[in-house]
Amino acid sequence: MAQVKLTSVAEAMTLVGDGDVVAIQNMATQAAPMGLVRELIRQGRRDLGAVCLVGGIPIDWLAAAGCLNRLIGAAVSMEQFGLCQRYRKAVEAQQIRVEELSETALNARLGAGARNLPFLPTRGLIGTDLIAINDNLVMLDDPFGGLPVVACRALVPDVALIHCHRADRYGNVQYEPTALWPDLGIMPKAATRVIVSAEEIVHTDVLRRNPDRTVLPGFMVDAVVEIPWGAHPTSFNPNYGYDTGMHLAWTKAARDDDATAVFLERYVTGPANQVEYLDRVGGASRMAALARWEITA
Amino acid sequence: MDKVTTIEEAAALVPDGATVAIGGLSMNSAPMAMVRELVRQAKRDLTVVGIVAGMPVDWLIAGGCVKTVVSGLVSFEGLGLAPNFRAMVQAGTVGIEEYSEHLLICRLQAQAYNLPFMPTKAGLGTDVLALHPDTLRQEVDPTTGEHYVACTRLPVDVALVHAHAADARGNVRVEPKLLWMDSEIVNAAAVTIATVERVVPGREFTDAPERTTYPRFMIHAVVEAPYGAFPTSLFPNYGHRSAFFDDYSTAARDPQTFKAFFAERVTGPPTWRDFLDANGGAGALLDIARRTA
Amino acid sequence: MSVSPTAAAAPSAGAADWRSSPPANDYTVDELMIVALSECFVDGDQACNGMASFIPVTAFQLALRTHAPDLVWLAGAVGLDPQPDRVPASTLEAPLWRNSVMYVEQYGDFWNFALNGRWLQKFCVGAAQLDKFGNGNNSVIGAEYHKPRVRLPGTAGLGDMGSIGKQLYYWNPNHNPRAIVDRVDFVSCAGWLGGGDERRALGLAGGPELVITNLCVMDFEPTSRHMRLKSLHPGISIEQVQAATGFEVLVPDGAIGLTRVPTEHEVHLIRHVIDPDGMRLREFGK
Amino acid sequence: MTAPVPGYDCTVDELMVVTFSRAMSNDTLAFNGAVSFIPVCGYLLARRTHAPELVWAASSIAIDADPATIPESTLSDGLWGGASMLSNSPFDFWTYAQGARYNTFAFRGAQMDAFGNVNNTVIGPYDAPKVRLPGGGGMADLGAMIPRIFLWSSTHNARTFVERLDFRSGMGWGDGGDHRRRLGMPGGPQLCITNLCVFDFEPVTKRMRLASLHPGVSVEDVRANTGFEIVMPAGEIPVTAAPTADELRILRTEVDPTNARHREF
Repeated sequence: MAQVKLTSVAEAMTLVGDGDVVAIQNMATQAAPMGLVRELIRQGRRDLGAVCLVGGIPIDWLAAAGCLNRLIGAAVSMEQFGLCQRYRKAVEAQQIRVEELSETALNARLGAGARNLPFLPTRGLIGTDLIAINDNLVMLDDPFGGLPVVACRALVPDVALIHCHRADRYGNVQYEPTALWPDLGIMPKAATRVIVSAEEIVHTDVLRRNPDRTVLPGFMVDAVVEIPWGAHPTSFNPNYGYDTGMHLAWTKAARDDDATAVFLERYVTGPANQVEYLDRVGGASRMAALARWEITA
Repeated sequence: MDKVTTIEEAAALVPDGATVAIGGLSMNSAPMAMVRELVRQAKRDLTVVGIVAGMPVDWLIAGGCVKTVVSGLVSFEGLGLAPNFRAMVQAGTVGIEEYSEHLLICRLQAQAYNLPFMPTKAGLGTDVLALHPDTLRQEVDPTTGEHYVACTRLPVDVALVHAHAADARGNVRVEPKLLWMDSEIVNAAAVTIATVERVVPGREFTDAPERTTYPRFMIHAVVEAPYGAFPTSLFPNYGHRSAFFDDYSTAARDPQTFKAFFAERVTGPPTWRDFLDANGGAGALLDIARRTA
Repeated sequence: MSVSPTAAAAPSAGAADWRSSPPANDYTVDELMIVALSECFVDGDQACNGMASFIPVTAFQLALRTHAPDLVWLAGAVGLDPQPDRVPASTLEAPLWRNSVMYVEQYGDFWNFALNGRWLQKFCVGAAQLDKFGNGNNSVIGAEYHKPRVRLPGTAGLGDMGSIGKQLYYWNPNHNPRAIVDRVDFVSCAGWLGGGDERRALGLAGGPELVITNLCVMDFEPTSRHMRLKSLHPGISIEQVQAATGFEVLVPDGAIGLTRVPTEHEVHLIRHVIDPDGMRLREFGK
Repeated sequence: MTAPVPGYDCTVDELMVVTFSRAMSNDTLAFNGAVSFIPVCGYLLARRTHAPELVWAASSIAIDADPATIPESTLSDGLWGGASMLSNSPFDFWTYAQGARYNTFAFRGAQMDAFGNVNNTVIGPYDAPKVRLPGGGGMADLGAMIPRIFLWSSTHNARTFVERLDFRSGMGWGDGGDHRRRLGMPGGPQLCITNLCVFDFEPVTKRMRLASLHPGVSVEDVRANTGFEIVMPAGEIPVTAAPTADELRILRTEVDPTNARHREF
């Protein structure tokens, strides 16, 4: 058995330092560790590098709050809610530098980090402009004389942020039956530290009933915190859908600097805790609607 | 498209000379019913890939089916060495391409991912590398100076796996989830034959899609074979049959005794059910059942 | 605070018990080896076991019930923090993973954990042949690989674990000159290779730490990386070890210590709680 | 609402879906990415008409999904109903994609060129972009790996169809000719279906070639809205074939009753 990893969100996020590379679980409008991301912003971290497969609202909030100066990822978009505007502006103002990777290249860089290898190869990317802009991608001849590959340098994020359905206080992490995006499959294995928020902290015996659903062993996890509705306003299947109203309110506010500041104060830095946050975003009635996946506002 | 077929027809998908990869690990989850059928059909010159293998490889060798074994390990674990593997390799009758577990996994992954090679640090410093100048190369990363081993692709003609359930379209499920490395061989294989404990309605898959292990397009034939991993185990349904391993190893001390044993207990019974009856029948199945698992 | 439900669930597993328990009078050598191996695993370690590993599996559970309640154990490299009733007949099968917290997939999970370098840093190796520089052989006996005198099971995970930075702990219940040899016929498991800094020059971290046999405990001299006597089991002489070893045994200066004798509490745990069926004796051909 | 097609009993989105669907076959193994309503409708329609064995992994995750309606995101779990497998992305999906088990993918870019290469990364220089786009996601991989690539665009204009991409995020036929073959890549782009016309690719140069015009659209219309020179086929240019009543009924009532596909227009 492992050590107790259960702590408060404020304490957990002190594991992230200014300048760290932070891998953030996220898929456009899905499954982002928003409670952890809000706390990063509250604590005023600076010069962070974000790693994401497809980053959505967490990337835009971090960009809006001035926490990011670089991003490593395959795409940043809120899909049906459009581009992440604050992120986009910051990139266009050259405040955030983007290392754009393809998905196999991101998987390969993280996979090499996880496996302690200098690189992993992919046959993706070849023929695109992505290789020329990136020192971490190098064409490599096959020593056996076959086709060349793109060697993708190992990426070891300082921290990975993950949200899950349930965990025990030792940091064993369980997921409900749903799709597992690469974030969960590879990011935590590559990162130096792993911080997990869980909808619910349960007794270890609860996990022992379905050991096939445990996706991360406690020995890989450095801190675990309980944050119910911790992925809001992104969706967390099967518990709740993404919050259409919140995404639309953000995309509206993000057009204007003052409105952005007001929005961040009201929803991100203002609330003292998760209950206060949930009340500000619409309270019980909004939660009831999202639990029913009433997502087309 | 109905992929459910008989064990005889499925085995006919394996041509002489093929590279056949066998699922399971050591005493667990081996596709024994299908392996028995390959022996019965007297396949010849097979290259048999088993990452960590035991009884299935020994049956195929005893049946004269094998040209070369590609493996990290062949044994009966605590129940001893695999006798035919040992004898035939020592006699030079059967060839062995020995890899460490992860070197073999890397070769299979290179094939599955369509890459010329996969790198790993596994195997560095061992004598295994020198055995395979054509498939393993020790390289130095020019940026970091780190040593690694580049492993070439390992193409597999047919993968044989045993699982818990399949539907008629060929979706296959390992319960409660895949623990061993069968995916590595399925992904590297041109054709996969799955034997399963039960063929079930497709509804059982669509009701719990997160539990599907192989999608239908990866599976070419499905054969229903209850207790199809016997005498190896199938977690969580049943354990391995120690008595069979003991009888087998005892018989193998003498070639004539073994020949009779192999005919009577393994190849002779006409059907898989007859095989189970010849090897302890109901009592054996109750012995290995995990009724409270 | 650090509390382990595994330890809490074990009867009379309080810290005071194992520390204050007197040396046992009737211990056997299997128990002595288990206790010695158990001491190598401490809180903060992750341990996993492979096949036919009765001594390591018993040692891990002993450590969990005594000095290392926070030890993480991946039973059969599959079941995380299991609660087995007893040591079963196979160390690679389901009864060993009873009540696990997680089933770790070999595909996707296990090898990523093992290769990473931060987890599973210690690994127990049982090999048919072991040489003076801690290289292991589980492939062939005989000078020619393709014309072996004895074909052994094969390299399997040993060929990986020796190369990927693990600290290696060898156990061998049958210390004899054919098993502990000058040079292995085939390096299936990379130890200190040819000795000295040869292993480090290849960029390999970790390496052999200890060898625990039925006669003694040996470590490796830090410069030459030559196997060296560390402690003798009670009743065993240096001469007996030398006679059972295929090379000249390196003996440190000064008096050779005795391997610690199991306590009554440890013997009780091994015999009656962890392995009541005596599966560990299978490793001694019993 | 999307524009009615003159002389056909359908709108242009429906004509695009039906045209896409007819390019699918029983041996199609397909998946989809973000904002891919036309391909998703196309796969579902093909499966309900001439290609019942077609494999489609919704959002690249949910194999053989059969959603009652199409949600507002084609990457979301609302699309996964009825699936027989939820494949995980790193170990299942990328194995099937890299191993070319999946043979069909449809993508589009903010910019596309005559060889079917796409840009979804930046407008302007990479380091000082005029517009930062979402990023190519898996395009850079899938362009190199998938043998049957389909392109589509609901906004056929000269800003989208450009002579030169600002950034190549996804590989089509590359520089044309045998470029893909030289790089060891299978197949390549097959068709590009737009709101004005259908392009195929001239077999030698691999440049976009006008294959058919939608009713009411002239060659001049297409030329005026395309930033590169279009290869013209020999002989008369056909009109894009009309959907059948069955196809339209199935599309409207079974595949996409809530008109999610209109989000692309």
